[in-house]
Amino acid sequence: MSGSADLVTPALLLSLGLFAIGVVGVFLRRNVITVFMCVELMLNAVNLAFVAFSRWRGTLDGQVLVFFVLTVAAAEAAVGLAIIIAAQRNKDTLDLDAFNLLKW
Amino acid sequence: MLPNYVPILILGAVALGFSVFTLVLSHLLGRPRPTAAKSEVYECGMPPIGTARERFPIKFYLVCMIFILFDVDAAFFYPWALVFRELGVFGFVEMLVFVGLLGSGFVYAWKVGALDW
Amino acid sequence: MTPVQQELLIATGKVLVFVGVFLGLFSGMTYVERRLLAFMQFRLGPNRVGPFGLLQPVADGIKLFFKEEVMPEGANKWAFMAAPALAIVTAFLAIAVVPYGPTVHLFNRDIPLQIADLDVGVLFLFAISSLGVYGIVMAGWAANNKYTLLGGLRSSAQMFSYELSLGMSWVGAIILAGSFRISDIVASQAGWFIPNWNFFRQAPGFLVYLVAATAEVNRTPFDLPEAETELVAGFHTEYSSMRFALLQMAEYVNMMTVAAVGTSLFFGGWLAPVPGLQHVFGRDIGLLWFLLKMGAGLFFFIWLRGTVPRFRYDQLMNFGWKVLLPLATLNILGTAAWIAFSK
Amino acid sequence: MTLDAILFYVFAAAALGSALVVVGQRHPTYSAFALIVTLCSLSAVFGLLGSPFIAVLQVVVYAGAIMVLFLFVLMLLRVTREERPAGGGWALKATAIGLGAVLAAQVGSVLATVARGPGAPGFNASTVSVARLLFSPAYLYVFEATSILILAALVGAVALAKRDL
Repeated sequence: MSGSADLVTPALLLSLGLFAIGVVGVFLRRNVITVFMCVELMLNAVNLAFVAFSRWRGTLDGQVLVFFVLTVAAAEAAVGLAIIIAAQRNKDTLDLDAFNLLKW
Repeated sequence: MLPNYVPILILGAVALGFSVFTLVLSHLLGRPRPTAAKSEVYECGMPPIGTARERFPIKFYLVCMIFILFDVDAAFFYPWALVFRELGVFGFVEMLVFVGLLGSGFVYAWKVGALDW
Repeated sequence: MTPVQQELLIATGKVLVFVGVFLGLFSGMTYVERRLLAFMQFRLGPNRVGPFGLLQPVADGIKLFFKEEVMPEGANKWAFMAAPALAIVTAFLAIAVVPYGPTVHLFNRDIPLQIADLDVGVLFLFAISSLGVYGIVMAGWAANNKYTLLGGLRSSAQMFSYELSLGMSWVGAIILAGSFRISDIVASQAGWFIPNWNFFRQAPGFLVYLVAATAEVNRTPFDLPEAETELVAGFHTEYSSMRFALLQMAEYVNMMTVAAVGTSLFFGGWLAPVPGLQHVFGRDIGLLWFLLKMGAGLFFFIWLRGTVPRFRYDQLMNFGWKVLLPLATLNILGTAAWIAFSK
Repeated sequence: MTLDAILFYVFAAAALGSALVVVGQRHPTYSAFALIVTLCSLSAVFGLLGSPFIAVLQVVVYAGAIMVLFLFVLMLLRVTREERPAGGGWALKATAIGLGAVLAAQVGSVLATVARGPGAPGFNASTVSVARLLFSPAYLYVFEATSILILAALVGAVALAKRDL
């Protein structure tokens, strides 16, 4: 895996593309869980940017940061989905428009 | 020199090819002739009741969630074990604090009954 | 041919040989398992097809190929068909990182008996085993059947509960070897088998591995997912023909991988138990040692199936979380403390 | 083109394609399956960028754990297709895509000003070097803070789900 080919710029473009797709998904989709998955997609795009920069700079800090992003993502998924389940039990729907109150 | 991940790609391709080949061959040889009774969902001979797209106990979900969090914990164990000989006592104490904090969460989950079935 | 093409050719050849060997072992295993189980239960087992029933696997294979495929009503077709393929691909990917023997000299080249000696070796195994859940979840969910759904759910919950302990049971061995490469872990166990094998140095770790691995491959006494007394056949209730066979094959390949990995991580892999026995007539017989140890592991699985009754599901989950996981963690910390303070 | 580059583009295309399926699909379960494909392709991309450790970790944590939880929740809540057309009327949809494009353009312009030049030559992050940095004193507090984060998530999630036990 020597770095003869320059893959940094394509990787950043890919990261950008995934991020944009994630953003559009967050805007367009109605299901909370799908929106959540789009957020995960954006997180992954960021991870990719970290890895690409890590390769460009030749340092490893980017990779260590990915480690922590993964941890945050795991914590976020656990709590977020717990909230979604609790909310679904109250509202009996997963439509985002139904969750428009801070308190119920 | 070939990159060392290439054999794994080949292995994946071979395994995939094998499974697709087998499935297609058996599809061609087996000649499916579905009838209403045959393609009915199997419920020990009884007429099926409702659909299988049922809700299931939240237990499964809860355990899965705890699994995720401890999976991250395991993911941290790996690199730590790799360089442990260099870290020595410092690394041991570092991980002890980490595990201690997580362990208190584990004890909480245990006491609350999240681990009971 | 350019050197790269040569290497590509060799890698492909090696992959084909390994896949072939594992498929052969799979069919042999189905026969041996049925025969041994029968003997343990004072029966004869399959003995009609060919001498001693040796051709039984062939007959089974042919029969399964000609069986009709049934697609249950209301099933998610693509997921239903993809699940067996997924299961088999993840099962086969896991065999890549295990070193099966010493480097052999063939066609004027040194060929290691390992598909890929990855820098991330053990972690790769962990990753692949965590992907193995999908085949079963998909199979259970896609068939639109309550038994399969329950079986798939149970199975996946069981698999990831024990996967955690499985992944942690290796960490002690990693600490001792200071490397993820399985070949390095094997090398760290060189010498006399007492006390160099991780089986002795990592006894609690091995115990955790044994239990977790048995649960991970859904073998008795942890075969809850396909508990026929309550769930018909669990996640593969609706499967027939080769789709069923592929799911079964994935299970057996997983079992063999587990035996191979256990051999490498805890029993010195292809190294002889006594240094003098590594070479016989000047030839390295590491592969034989490996097969011997792996065979013993596989026999153990069959023996277990003939001996131990099935757990109840709540016992299984409680055991995994409340006994095995703390034990695995304590083993890691204990090993670390031993290394850190004995210096 | 080297083999690395070819494979990179193959997996990048797979990641982009499956990401589009994630967003375009009405049925959340299929979205989840597509996202698993995205994550695995991204893992391959990470590997090709010379970070095998992160690549494997991506599969362990994301594809192997987080997505299982997503699938479980989708099954648990008996999710069906979204019934209403996505995002209301076409005006709203256009706004959404427009806003997405603006955000993407912003990020892109930042990336374009920063990233220039080829990757560091011969860069290949061995697992040992990543592990060494991760457990160096520089990241000590972050590492310990992570455990507090996991602890908080654990307690929070258990407490949220507990009332249904």
